[in-house]
Amino acid sequence: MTIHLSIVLFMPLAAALVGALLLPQQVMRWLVFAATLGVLAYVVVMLADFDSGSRGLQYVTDDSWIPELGIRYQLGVDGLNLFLIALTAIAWVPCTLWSVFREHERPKLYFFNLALAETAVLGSFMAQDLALFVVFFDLMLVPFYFLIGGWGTGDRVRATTKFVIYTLAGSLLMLAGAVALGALSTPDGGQISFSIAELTRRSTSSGTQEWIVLLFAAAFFVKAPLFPLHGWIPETYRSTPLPVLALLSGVLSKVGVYGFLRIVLPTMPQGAQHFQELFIVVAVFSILYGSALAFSQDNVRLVVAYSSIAQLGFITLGIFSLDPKGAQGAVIQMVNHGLVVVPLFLIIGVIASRARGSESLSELGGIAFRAPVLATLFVIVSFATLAMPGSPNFVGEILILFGAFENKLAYGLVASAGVVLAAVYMIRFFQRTMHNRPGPAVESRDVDRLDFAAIAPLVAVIVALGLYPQFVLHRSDKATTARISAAQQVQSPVASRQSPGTRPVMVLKDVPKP
Amino acid sequence: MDAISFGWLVLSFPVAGMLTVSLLWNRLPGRLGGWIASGAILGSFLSSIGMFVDLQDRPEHARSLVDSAWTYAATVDFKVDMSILVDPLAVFMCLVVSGVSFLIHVYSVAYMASDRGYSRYFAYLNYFVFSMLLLVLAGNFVVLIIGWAFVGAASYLLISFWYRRATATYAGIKAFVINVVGDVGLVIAAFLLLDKTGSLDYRGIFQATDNVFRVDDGTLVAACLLILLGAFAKSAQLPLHTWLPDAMEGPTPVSALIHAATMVTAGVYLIARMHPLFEMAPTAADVSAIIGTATLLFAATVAVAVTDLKRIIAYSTISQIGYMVLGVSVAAYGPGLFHLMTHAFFKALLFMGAGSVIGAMSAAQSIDRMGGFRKAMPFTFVTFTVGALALAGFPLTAGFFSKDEILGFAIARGSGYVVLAVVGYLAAFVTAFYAFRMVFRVFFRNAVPEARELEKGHLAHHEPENPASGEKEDTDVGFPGPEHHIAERSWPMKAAMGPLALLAALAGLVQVPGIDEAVDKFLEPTFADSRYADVHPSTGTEWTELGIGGLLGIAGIGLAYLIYLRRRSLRLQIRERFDALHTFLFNKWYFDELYELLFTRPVAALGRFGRNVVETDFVQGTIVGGATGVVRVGSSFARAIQTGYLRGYALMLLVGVGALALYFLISSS
Amino acid sequence: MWFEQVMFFVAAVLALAGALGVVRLRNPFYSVLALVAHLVALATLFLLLRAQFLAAAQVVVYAGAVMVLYVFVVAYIGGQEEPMRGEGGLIGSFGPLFAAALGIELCIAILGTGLDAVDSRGPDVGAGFGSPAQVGALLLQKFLVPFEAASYLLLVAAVGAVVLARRRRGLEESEARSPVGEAG
Amino acid sequence: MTLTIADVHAPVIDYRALSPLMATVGGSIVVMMAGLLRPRFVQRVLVPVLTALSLLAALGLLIWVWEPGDQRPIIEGALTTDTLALGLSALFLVAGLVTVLLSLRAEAVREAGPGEYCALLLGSISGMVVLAEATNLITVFVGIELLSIPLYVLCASELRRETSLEAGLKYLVIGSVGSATLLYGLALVYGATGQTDFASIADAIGSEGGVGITDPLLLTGVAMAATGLAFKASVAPFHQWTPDVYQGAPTPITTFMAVATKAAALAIFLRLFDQALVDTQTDWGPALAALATATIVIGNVGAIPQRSLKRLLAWSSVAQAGYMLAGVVVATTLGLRATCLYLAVYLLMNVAAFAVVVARERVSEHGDDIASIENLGQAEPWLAWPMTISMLALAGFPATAGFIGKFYLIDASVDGNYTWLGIVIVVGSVVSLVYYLRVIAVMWLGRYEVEMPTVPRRRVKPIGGWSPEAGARAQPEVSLVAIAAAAATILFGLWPNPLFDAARDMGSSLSGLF
Amino acid sequence: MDVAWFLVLSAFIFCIGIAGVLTRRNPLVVLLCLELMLNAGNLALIAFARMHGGAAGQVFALIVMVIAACEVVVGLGIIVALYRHRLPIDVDELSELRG
Repeated sequence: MTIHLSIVLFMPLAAALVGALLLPQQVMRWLVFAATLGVLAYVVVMLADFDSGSRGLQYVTDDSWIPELGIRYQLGVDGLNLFLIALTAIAWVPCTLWSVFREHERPKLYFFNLALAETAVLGSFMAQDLALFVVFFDLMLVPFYFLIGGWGTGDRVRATTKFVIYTLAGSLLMLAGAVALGALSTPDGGQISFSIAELTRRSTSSGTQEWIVLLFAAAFFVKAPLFPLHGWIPETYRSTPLPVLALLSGVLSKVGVYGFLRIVLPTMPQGAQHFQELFIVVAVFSILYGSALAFSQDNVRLVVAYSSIAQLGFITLGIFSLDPKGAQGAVIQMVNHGLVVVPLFLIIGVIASRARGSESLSELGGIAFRAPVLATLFVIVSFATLAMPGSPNFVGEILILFGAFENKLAYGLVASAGVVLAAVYMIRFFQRTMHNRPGPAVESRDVDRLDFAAIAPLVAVIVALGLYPQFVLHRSDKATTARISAAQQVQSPVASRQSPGTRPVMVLKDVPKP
Repeated sequence: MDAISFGWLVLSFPVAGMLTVSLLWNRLPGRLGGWIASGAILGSFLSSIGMFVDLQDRPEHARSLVDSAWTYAATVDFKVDMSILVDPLAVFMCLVVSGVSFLIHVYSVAYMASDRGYSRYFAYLNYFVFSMLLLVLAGNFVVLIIGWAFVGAASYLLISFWYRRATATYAGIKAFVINVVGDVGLVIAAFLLLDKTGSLDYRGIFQATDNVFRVDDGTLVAACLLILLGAFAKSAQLPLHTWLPDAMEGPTPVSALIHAATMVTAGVYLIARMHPLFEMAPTAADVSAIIGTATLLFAATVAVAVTDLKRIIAYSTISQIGYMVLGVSVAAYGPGLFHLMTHAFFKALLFMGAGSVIGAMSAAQSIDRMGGFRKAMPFTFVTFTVGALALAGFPLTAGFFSKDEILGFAIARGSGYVVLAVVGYLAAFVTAFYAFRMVFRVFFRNAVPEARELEKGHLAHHEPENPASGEKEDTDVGFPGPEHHIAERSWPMKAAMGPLALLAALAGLVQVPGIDEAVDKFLEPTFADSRYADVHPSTGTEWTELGIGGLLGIAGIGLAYLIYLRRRSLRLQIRERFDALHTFLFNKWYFDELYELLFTRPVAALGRFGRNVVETDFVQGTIVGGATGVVRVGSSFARAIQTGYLRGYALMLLVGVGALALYFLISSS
Repeated sequence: MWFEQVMFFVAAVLALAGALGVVRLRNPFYSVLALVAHLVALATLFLLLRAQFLAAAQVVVYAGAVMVLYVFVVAYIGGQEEPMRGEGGLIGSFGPLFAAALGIELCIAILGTGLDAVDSRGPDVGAGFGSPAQVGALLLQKFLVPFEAASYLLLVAAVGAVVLARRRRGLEESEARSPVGEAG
Repeated sequence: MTLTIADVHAPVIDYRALSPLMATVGGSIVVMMAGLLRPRFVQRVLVPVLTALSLLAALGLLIWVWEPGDQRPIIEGALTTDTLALGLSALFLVAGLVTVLLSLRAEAVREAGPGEYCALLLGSISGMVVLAEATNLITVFVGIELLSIPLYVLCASELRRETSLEAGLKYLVIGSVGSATLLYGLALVYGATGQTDFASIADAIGSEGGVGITDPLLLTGVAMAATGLAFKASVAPFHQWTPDVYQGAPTPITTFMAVATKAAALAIFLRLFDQALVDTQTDWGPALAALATATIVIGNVGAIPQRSLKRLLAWSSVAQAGYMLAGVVVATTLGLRATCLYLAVYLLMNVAAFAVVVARERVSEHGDDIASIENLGQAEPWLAWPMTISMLALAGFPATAGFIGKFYLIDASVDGNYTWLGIVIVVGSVVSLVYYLRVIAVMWLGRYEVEMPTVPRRRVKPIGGWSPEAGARAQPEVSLVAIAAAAATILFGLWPNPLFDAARDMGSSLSGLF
Repeated sequence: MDVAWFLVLSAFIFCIGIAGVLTRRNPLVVLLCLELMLNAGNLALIAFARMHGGAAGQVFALIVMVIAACEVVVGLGIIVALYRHRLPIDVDELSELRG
């Protein structure tokens, strides 16, 4: 029972409110930035202090919020969300910094929304109460609605409306699903509860679980997004301001898939197992489809957009392989994808500024010449994105694939084609912007200090994780395994009878494979 | 210091060099960057020697050491350390790699002197050497895959080093993608092995192999074939060879280092490293042997037809690697790796010579435009010829011992392998022929203008243009610098080529059948467990086989002499006689066109289909459009009945009552 | 009891005729008169149903007071002949059909009910039934609240009428130039 | 005669319980008298103050009377002052207060004369209170009429505006048709049961000798009565008067109708169905559920193409009625509570929105057209924020009371085995985003990019001296109402427990629910 | 005379009233039709009162009369106001609010 998480959670919002109401906007933007730094500092301490031995929640805050509905203000951190929280903290710093040094109309509103968004995202990662999760999940949309609609480019209002309606369509269905889950799992005479731990203990008939899982999947697949629910992607990505887009694609997209691990698998194992095949098919299809479209795009934003459809496909594949390796891979891959997408979009920003704002591959090229630093940063990020061995993404992908092979070999093999395609579109992306003959409007300049300060730290983190991915794995291992164990049991009692970990080599022949 | 610490040292030198050069990229004066990089590699070479010495002091059985720095990744059923394995094979590779790399670095210091990307070049080069060493020192599959991919990345960066050339960037992406295909193969193989043996460490796997698998166990064969996929992608064996000729877009030293001496031979190393698996899965081994043979013949034939100097050597490389693959697949590990070493020497040498010539031609690469450089570039001529002799397997040169020994082993295996050996001999003849086709057409016959100009003491200089596409280039934006460098004029190039020439000529003597078989002996501990350890041709037969090889080599040289110097008309007659064959060979058996048809076009078409059809019609049209359409229709309906006519509303009310009452009446009865 | 029956049928026919008259007659003035007739007929029916007080109220209050009010208004705004043309097209033509349908449903309900009392002329009731005394007693005891509320409602309605019908300054001259004025 | 007079003895009257009602009735008479005095001070100040005072007095008395669980009918079973009735009455009174504030400078007041205006308003409120407390068919009917007839007048009270009169007439005619239907229905129910008190009706139904649950006479009566009430609650297909009347009526009156009338109608819905007819739920449940669905769909799709804010809110109020009907359908205590809670929330949300409309239409030449709030974000943030919050709340975004209300309703419908109805609610809210977000977009994101509604712009024809500019002057009270309502929306969104307590008390007042 | 007769009669009157509302365009007449509907209700109430032998129905009817009167007053008031403002005395012309 600590208050730490609440502090972390509301620090940005509080700073923004104070700044918006009391301070001039120049001071206010710095205050918001300071708040993001504060969150980061807090999270770093948490990372150091985190007890990787325990599979349970840590720094738990658990207060009654709405007793009538059984909704509790319940926050907690375990290996599963620790690094997603860290990702959020890390991602917000450069994006805020990036914005601090640029001019916006109505800056106060801009930074207020930015901060509100961070609070909402942190909240949805920390929430240990289903209803609370839903609250934050939907709340996220408000700031992003304003950010996209207010400071976007092109047909921004249409884009943001489409984005919000599309996403909320999913998450309202999830709301219905959540309520249904809470209500239907309540034992006769028992008090309704939405605490995820409690829901995990209570049970519902597998029939019920199945349609509820579908409702949740609707929300999460739209959020991710996965084929064919990605209809909002093109317009939104085109018109979202870049730092916001970095957050949208780098962090928000993870909330959905995270929801699968946090909520769906533990509370509705039968349901999840029942749709395993379907969801894996969706995931694999998204991988191939996203990749295929990623290298047929001309707009750089869309290249990344579709590439992240493919990436999220991988993550989903890992989760629904219902195998510890796969789930672990999914967890670390969520972090990695966030870590590479954020700098990618910031780099896109730099590139566009070198080409009079043009963001189409056909007009770009040859920027590397007088921008070696930029090129280096970019090449590292691209290699990480295409999951080059030695990058953290490789660890994620190999674990995901191993998990998939373990249970669904055929799909795993198909999915591994995605790795090759990733190489194609990322290298194409890199070459068409940095290499070849310079585009018409391109004048090559290297990154200036501020942009470097925003991008370089992220790249450093990527490299560090590439050297020592175990840093993530051994903290998240226990929690992740625990989350999927239920569904795993449903799937193959054998796998769970076996003590996870070392398998004696000799007895291998008589271990029946699931 | 024991071998392991030396091993880590081997790895750390290039890393240090890379970091220094890249971080100080704009502060290093003159050629300092190059020298730093070379120094770093020299450092790893010396540490490799350190390893070598230390291993020699140990008893035979204790010559395989493993050490892990930290846990890389671990979860349920999955544990990988950042570990290296030091054993004779690894040390052997380290020596070859770091040694040759060092010389090529030195060569580059001069060759790349005037290039815009001088520091970048050496940073990449160091990065490559580090990756290569990591690959050979890797102690488990994951580290291997990391090194494997790193060399791929380095090769990509260096192929498209002159990134303003569309041809270069295209070649780069081609090479990278094919390599990634190989990586995926390795990953899947790794999974199969982990799944069965429960380990990813070489030792764990090899120990488990005998217990877990039967001979030719299905899973094992699959795993080995996937490993071969990786190996062949790297080593440019059929059908994954197409990237290597294009890789010649990179600077010539790069071709020498990566695409001749070291990286492309990684596949051979891999097969040798995995020999316990392959010996347990003979089917896979045979597949590999057959493909190797096919490749060596195919590449040799192409090398006869193509006219681009570097590409000739590239195909020759493919062919030579074919020999090595054949060797290690028929359990001729010693000879295979020996050939790897000698080939590294003479092929690097050939490329260096080619680079020098190209410098003299000011970047022109077609041998049709060359000739008569004998007088103009004596040093290059001599060294290049030595290299060619070694390649042709001229008696007592390095190639002579190594190549023919492989074939000898194949014959010793008997049965079908004899056929492979015969093909190998045939190709050896062709090899000798095209090797000297180069020599005669470049250095003999009457001198081309560039040559004469050079004899006058002036290095020719044309408007720089892309040798492949012929488009003009502006040298001030990152193309090979304004001036060119030839061995005759810059001592570092000489300093690099000289030793290599010696090695190409004499290295064979370390492995003379019956007299000293140093390589075999040194590698003994690694392959002690081989079940073909006793398969070994007797010294006598071996000498006869060497003899046959030597004679074929001389014959090939003779034929080349006949066609290209003695009776020039003959060449044209032959070409007219076998026109179809010539075009077929000249177009490299149309492999590129085939792949274009099979993969590139379909995937691109798929992408376009997705973008233009699925996105617009299904995702936006059906799903989004459908929903909005329904809503729109509904709202227009709601408005349509909202006529504003009071009586209309009354009617609606009446209808409502009627319906409600009706429902109740029905439900009641 | 043939007298009752005759009375019923006469009154019923008269009531229906009056109702139809209200609906069909073009001149609102005649419609009002038709309604008066209808109300009187209803009053007789009330008598048959032993509701003397209500019958009286019906005649006095309704047919008397309220209808007079109608007549005044009609006279005030001029009961112009409303041309029956079209009578509002579709709604006018199909509306009655739906009305008939509802009527049929109602009849089904009335005749299909399980209450046998419907098919009787009701229990015998004492002389006091429906007398002012009894109704008054109920109004003052059981239904005090509705009674009071209704009277209060009358007051409110009066106020409303005042609000609506009160003459206003500044309106007459505006009528002259208001373009909408002619629309009427 | 004398005899009969003798046995008349006045019934026992519980003045304490009756006091709130008496406060409003008496207040109305006092106000009317005061209105007859000419002095400017009386007209401008005294009358509104007196009105407000009587309402506040009623509120105070109401809190004094408040005691949960007490279900005794008073005055011969004509009325009951259980917490349900009192709670709803509180809503009417609050709505009345708001209306008085919004009317202070309204054109309608000057037209009708403050005394009459306020008297009619109080009269209507008294009618609602009677209706909410009614436990007897006759009282119900009187209550409905007492509620409606003053409203007919008030709708038409902006006499110089053609649309105001039109609205008045439409409302009168359709309303009378509705109440005639209701009357006939009540007559049939009375005929079927021979009773007028709800309690005795409930007893009569199903009891031996009494009428059967499925008796056609009874059910037809129920159908017609339901129609009459559904009409007042503007449930589809009886909703059609709503948009026209709401748009035509003076905006303060629209506000009052939107929040109070609907509450009153739902109150009697609850009484009739969840008390008198609770045993026949299996019969009328599906029918009502169908009506609710139709209402949700029609209301939401109808609102999409609207330009006039009043009209848009009218349609949205139709949809909201549909949501609330779900709480009636399930006929459980939970449903009852959910409906009551949503009524309260609904009042807050709509008051905020309508107050902004009032403020804008007085100063903007666009009247209540959506163009009148264009770029309100910069121009008048203190109006823009309440509107934004109200829209978000109506759409059901979290951290607003609207979310809590919807959550509770869905919870109730799932709990009552009407899960599909819960999902209908969700889908409806998704559709509703289209127009709610548009309003926000027009205020904040600049209209030049907002895709505008499809209905052609219709200018309101002024009659005589009517001009929107007439009311164009400072109007602190309107902004105050808006801000207060919005603040309450947020507050109850974060800390809804007071509402839940009230709802629980109100829910306890109907026995016989599951 | 059975109660049912009266009830059926009232049903007919009620429907005639509705039909009138649907067909007539003159608000005055529409008001008259509303009167018809209310009276139909009254008839039913009184019939039921007779049927049950309880006078509650009669009281109800009495109160309905009062209410009907109130509606008439307000309705006529609005009509007069319309006339005052030179607005068409025709419900179909009053369709400014729609959509």
